[in-house]
Amino acid sequence: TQTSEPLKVGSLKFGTVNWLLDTIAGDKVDVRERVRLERLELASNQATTVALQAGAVDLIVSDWFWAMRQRAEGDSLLFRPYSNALGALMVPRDKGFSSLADLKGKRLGVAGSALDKSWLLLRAFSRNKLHADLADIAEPVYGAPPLLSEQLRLGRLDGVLTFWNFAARLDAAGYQPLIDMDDVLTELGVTPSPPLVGFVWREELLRSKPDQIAAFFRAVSGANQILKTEDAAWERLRPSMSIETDAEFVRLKEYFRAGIPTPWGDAETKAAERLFGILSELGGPELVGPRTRFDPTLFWMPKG
Amino acid sequence: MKKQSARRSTHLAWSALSIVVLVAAWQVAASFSDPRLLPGPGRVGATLVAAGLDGSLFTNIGITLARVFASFVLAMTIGSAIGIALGRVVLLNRFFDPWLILFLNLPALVIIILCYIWLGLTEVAAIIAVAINKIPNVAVTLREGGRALDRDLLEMASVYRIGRWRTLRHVILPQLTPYFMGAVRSGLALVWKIVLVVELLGRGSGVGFVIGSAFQLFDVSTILAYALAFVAVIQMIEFLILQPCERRLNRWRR
Amino acid sequence: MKKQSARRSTHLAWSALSIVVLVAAWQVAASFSDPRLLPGPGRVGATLVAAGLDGSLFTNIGITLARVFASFVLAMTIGSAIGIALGRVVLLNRFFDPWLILFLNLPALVIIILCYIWLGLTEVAAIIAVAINKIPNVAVTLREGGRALDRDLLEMASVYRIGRWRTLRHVILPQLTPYFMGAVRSGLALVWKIVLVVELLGRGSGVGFVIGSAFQLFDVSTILAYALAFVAVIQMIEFLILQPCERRLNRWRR
Amino acid sequence: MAAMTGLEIEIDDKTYAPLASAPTRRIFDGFQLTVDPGAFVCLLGPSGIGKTTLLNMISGLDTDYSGRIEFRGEPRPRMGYVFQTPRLLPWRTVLENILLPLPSTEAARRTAVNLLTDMGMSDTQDIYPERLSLGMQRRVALARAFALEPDILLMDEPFVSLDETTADKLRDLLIEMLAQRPVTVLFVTHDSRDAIRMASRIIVLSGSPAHAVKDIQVGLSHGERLDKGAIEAFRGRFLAQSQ
Amino acid sequence: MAAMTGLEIEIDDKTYAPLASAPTRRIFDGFQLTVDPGAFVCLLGPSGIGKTTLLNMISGLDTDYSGRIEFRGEPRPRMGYVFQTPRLLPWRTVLENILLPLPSTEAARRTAVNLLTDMGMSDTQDIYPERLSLGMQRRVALARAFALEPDILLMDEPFVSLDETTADKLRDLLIEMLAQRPVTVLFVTHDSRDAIRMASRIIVLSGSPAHAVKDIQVGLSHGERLDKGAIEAFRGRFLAQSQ
Ligand SMILES: Nc1ncnc2c1ncn2[C@@H]1O[C@H](COP(=O)(O)OP(=O)(O)OP(=O)(O)O)[C@@H](O)[C@H]1O
Ligand SMILES: Nc1ncnc2c1ncn2[C@@H]1O[C@H](COP(=O)(O)OP(=O)(O)OP(=O)(O)O)[C@@H](O)[C@H]1O
Ligand SMILES: [Mg+2]
Ligand SMILES: [Mg+2]
Repeated sequence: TQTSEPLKVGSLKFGTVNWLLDTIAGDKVDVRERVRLERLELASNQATTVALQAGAVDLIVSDWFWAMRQRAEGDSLLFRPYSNALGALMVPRDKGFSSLADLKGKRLGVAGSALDKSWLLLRAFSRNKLHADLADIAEPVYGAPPLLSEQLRLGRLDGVLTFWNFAARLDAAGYQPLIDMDDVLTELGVTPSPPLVGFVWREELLRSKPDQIAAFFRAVSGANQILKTEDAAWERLRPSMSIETDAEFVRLKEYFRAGIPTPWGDAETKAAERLFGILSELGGPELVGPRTRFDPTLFWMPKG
Repeated sequence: MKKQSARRSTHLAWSALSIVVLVAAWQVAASFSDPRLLPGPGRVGATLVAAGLDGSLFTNIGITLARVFASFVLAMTIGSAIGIALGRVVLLNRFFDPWLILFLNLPALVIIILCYIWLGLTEVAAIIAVAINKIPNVAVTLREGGRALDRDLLEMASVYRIGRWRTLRHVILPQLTPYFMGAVRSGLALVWKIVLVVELLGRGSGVGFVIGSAFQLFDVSTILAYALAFVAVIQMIEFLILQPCERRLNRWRR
Repeated sequence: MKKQSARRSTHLAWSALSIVVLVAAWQVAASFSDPRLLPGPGRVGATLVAAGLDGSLFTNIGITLARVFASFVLAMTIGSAIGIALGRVVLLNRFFDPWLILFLNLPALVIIILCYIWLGLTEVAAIIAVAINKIPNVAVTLREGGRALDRDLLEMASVYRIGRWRTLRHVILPQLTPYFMGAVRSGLALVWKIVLVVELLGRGSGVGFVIGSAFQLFDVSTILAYALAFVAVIQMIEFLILQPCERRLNRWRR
Repeated sequence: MAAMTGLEIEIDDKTYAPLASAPTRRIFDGFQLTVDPGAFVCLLGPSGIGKTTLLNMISGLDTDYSGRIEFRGEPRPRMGYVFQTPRLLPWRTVLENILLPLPSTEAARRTAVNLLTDMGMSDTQDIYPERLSLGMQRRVALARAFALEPDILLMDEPFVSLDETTADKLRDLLIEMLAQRPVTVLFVTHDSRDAIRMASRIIVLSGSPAHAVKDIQVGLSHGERLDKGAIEAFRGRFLAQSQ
Repeated sequence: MAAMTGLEIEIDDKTYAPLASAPTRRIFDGFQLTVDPGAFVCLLGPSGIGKTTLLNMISGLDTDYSGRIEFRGEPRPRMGYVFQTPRLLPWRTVLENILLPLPSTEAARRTAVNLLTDMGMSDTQDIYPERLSLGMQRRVALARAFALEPDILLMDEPFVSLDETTADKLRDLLIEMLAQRPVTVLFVTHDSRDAIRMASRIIVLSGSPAHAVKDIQVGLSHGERLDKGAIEAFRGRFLAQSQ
């Protein structure tokens, strides 16, 4: 009965989006919502953005800063949150770190670069709290998240500011969040803390495949609901999660569930605008793009 | 004056010994470090066998190999032609030298993105991207060869008016053999490395895809397993194609 | 029989013309496509000027250049030594050939990860990782050169007992010049490309880092600006160092 | 049969650029030479005077001079050049080297094989040149030039590194070839006996820039050319003071 | 003064491996030769018989034979080898080429420059070899061998490509050098006059495998050696049928 064209979704092979998509397929949510999904699995985040630019997929997961910047450059993208989960600053449980102040003079891994958004926010936070820039009092080491996790495990780093899925695995391996990005945002006056990552697609898609989009998001929330409540769905995902310990599995499940987003409303848009203001102050045009203004029309809110 | 076959088999014995020593060194290094960070031969072997049994190893290596092969042939052909032309014709070289330097030094990433964006996320785009990355390297190596040609022999060819084609075939190409073999060897390696990046950035299959995914999970064992499997394939190509070829081509040497 | 300086200036004129044509071609291509995906020379120039004015261009290029230089010197020295040794001593080559193939074909990612893991996310690790990536390429090229040496001259050196060192300096190295120049040219390019990856994975500075960030933002204009700035540096090296060097080294040719 | 080819040489100036710290060398300055079709001209002259340079200019390899070199008869004569060194392709066998400038016909192949046999090298046709002695390589180079059936044959000391018997055999072969087809020969040698034995005209070069100090028509009969005494006598008469 | 060096050669078997479709060539088989210290031995023999091969074995370049070659006097004599081709380093100037095997002293440099001057090449010392005529390159190769003050001097047709005057000058230079220091010389040539003029002993090789068909002590006086008639007479007497 499905005559319509499929919706092409690009995702990371071992990314968390795939858990969602697997659940949609596994529980036949797609059939129920009458949407056909065609998945292109890729090996890196960059690959998904390339795929979107090259028109090989309709929809990917990315952060809204990126989307807004592209929009300002003339690429009419839209955004809808996928996860509330933000990163965290992970430290060893047994080293007695209890606040940012304890990180003075320590080596601190930062996923990505000096312009990483979480890192900029954390620095602003530390300026508020400690009246000192974390970049000055600690020694930041920038690198790819998997490398940083290993360095932390080897004891070459004292803490790591990393993405939530890496944080979850570290959590299971004897590390704890010293500070959550949620807290940072709250401290900086951004409430409710807006989701950073979400689905990104072009406006045309609303014209060419309007039903599929609507159905897809219904399917997503359906799958989220399943993942939130049913452990059986998780057991099905387990083999593809590359889990090493039970604890890791539990933590990943917890973190994921905590990150399932609430619907985006005007409050979120307000918070996002505030966040954008802070970040463009901290990171300047290099971070947000020379031509970028906050653009609330990026955030797609389905009618009704 | 050993017999051909005897020589061949001592050669194989040396290679075997060499590989044994290498594996032993690896084992020793691995036994001093966390198996997550440097898994030993045993662990990587197990991963390899598992990947082999479920077939994914062969599919992915096969796919990557096909891409490597296609772009390698493309790059060697075009690159050699450009290199020889630039090496022989001074004016051409003057004009195109800056272009060559540009393409030689353009980051792989730039070329790959542009190819993918222009040609779509397709197989053709991937292969062209790799070829464009490799062509300048081949050209540069062969250009040096083209410049260092024996003038005595070229003069002979010109006096005897043997024509462009025969000159190329009988006088120029044989002198370029060592440059060509150098370009083939480091070229095969380079192409395979670029294919990895290309697969990482826009293909849903192949060794690069697997390695990229494994990196996200920090699964060094899988990374090594796939890398070594590919190295083994290249080793085979070396033994079964390149070395016999080279022996044939060098038969004339005293 | 033109004068040296006249020759030099026509040479420069050719290069200038070549670059003009290249930029024009780029402009034409850009005008047919979305400026986001292929920004034209004007836009990239503006980005370049902006980056130059706020100083970040020079800092980043400087840092990257230092890394390129350090690993290049390391790789060329060790790689040439290995290559010549393998090219001249058959037994060494038999034994180490599989090792060479292994290291030649080990993906950059693997080497970089292992270096970072073992040596930490440090400058030393970065430079060693790049050097290890490049060494096998240099070795392979120079090995071919080492094999193709003129036997007549080597025999002369041996009869006249001029010793190992003099043989190397006066008989062997001059013959390897074209191979060496080939390795230098494609080597510089390769090293710079690997430095990009190394910076992307574990350094918070340098062109690779900037390009990596720009890529995440899909800011092709910045990517091109930095890439071209670096290409310009290489072009300068080519003009001011490599080509004069080469002219000197080739003075003896008829 | 091909038209006979003469040569008109007029070199106003041939100078090698001064390179490194070497002084400028003016090799020819107002040098003139006319070679009749079918002549056998021997060039004698001290080492380093410019004989090879002259042949290179005639063959068209060296065009960096002012003056003109024109062929009469054939505008683009078939040219055989026996260089001062063999210049064989080391990666091609003896036979392949000889066949290289020839059309790929069975006849050409037969000619080449016969020539090799005549030169006493019948069993070397599949050998790579570096495995031959220098004298054998020179014979291959000669065979290559002969096989081409040239209109003009330039030979730069072709018979060195050959024992007297072999050299004699090659001389006979050359003379036989000349008898069958009209060829204009320019023959550089340091061996004045050789010159007298074969040449119709001997030119002795000397000085710097080089010029012809002697230009001798050799009017010896076939019989006289085979007689050592006659040759020595001729040598005494014309060439004694020349060098 | 260095001890004089003799040579004891006993080659049981020297065969070149059959390569490609070439037949096996046995070059020497039970070949014996004893060279007295200070002797000047000329080797004559047809092209391709194995003269160069013999010199290569003596010089130690070719060790792929069964038999033994021993030096008497010096166990590791200083050796000068004038190869059949010049074998100069094209990327080193003439002077650098000559100095290459010498210690880097001012005296060595002076010797080299003087030798070049004696050979009529004083103005070429800073030129790269490829810019020289072949005869000039050969002279450089000779200078390189002479400058070394060798105990054993192997020369493979050293005087070809040289005009008669220059060749005579070089012969004189060689004889002068031999008068000053005792040197054992093995001299390959195709020019029997050359051989008679200089040798104390002439060995004519022939056959396959090669063996000495003649072994002549040349007892000519210095005066006779300068006399063309005497040389021709000697040639007629001993070498007429040899080739
Ligand atoms: N490429 C070159 N560059 C500069 N000088 C050269 C070059 N070729 C030859 N010469 C010089 O020109 C002169 C004549 O050289 P050429 O080779 O013609 O002599 P030749 O008469 O053939 O001598 P030979 O009998 O020794 O072969 C020599 O003095 C040589 O140094
Ligand atoms: N590397 C080699 N491999 C095979 N055969 C060879 C090799 N070198 C020489 N020969 C053969 O050995 C024989 C003797 O060669 P050699 O060079 O000693 O001759 P020669 O007496 O010096 O001759 P010429 O007077 O022509 O220089 C020749 O028939 C040659 O074909
Ligand atoms: Mg000459
Ligand atoms: Mg010989």
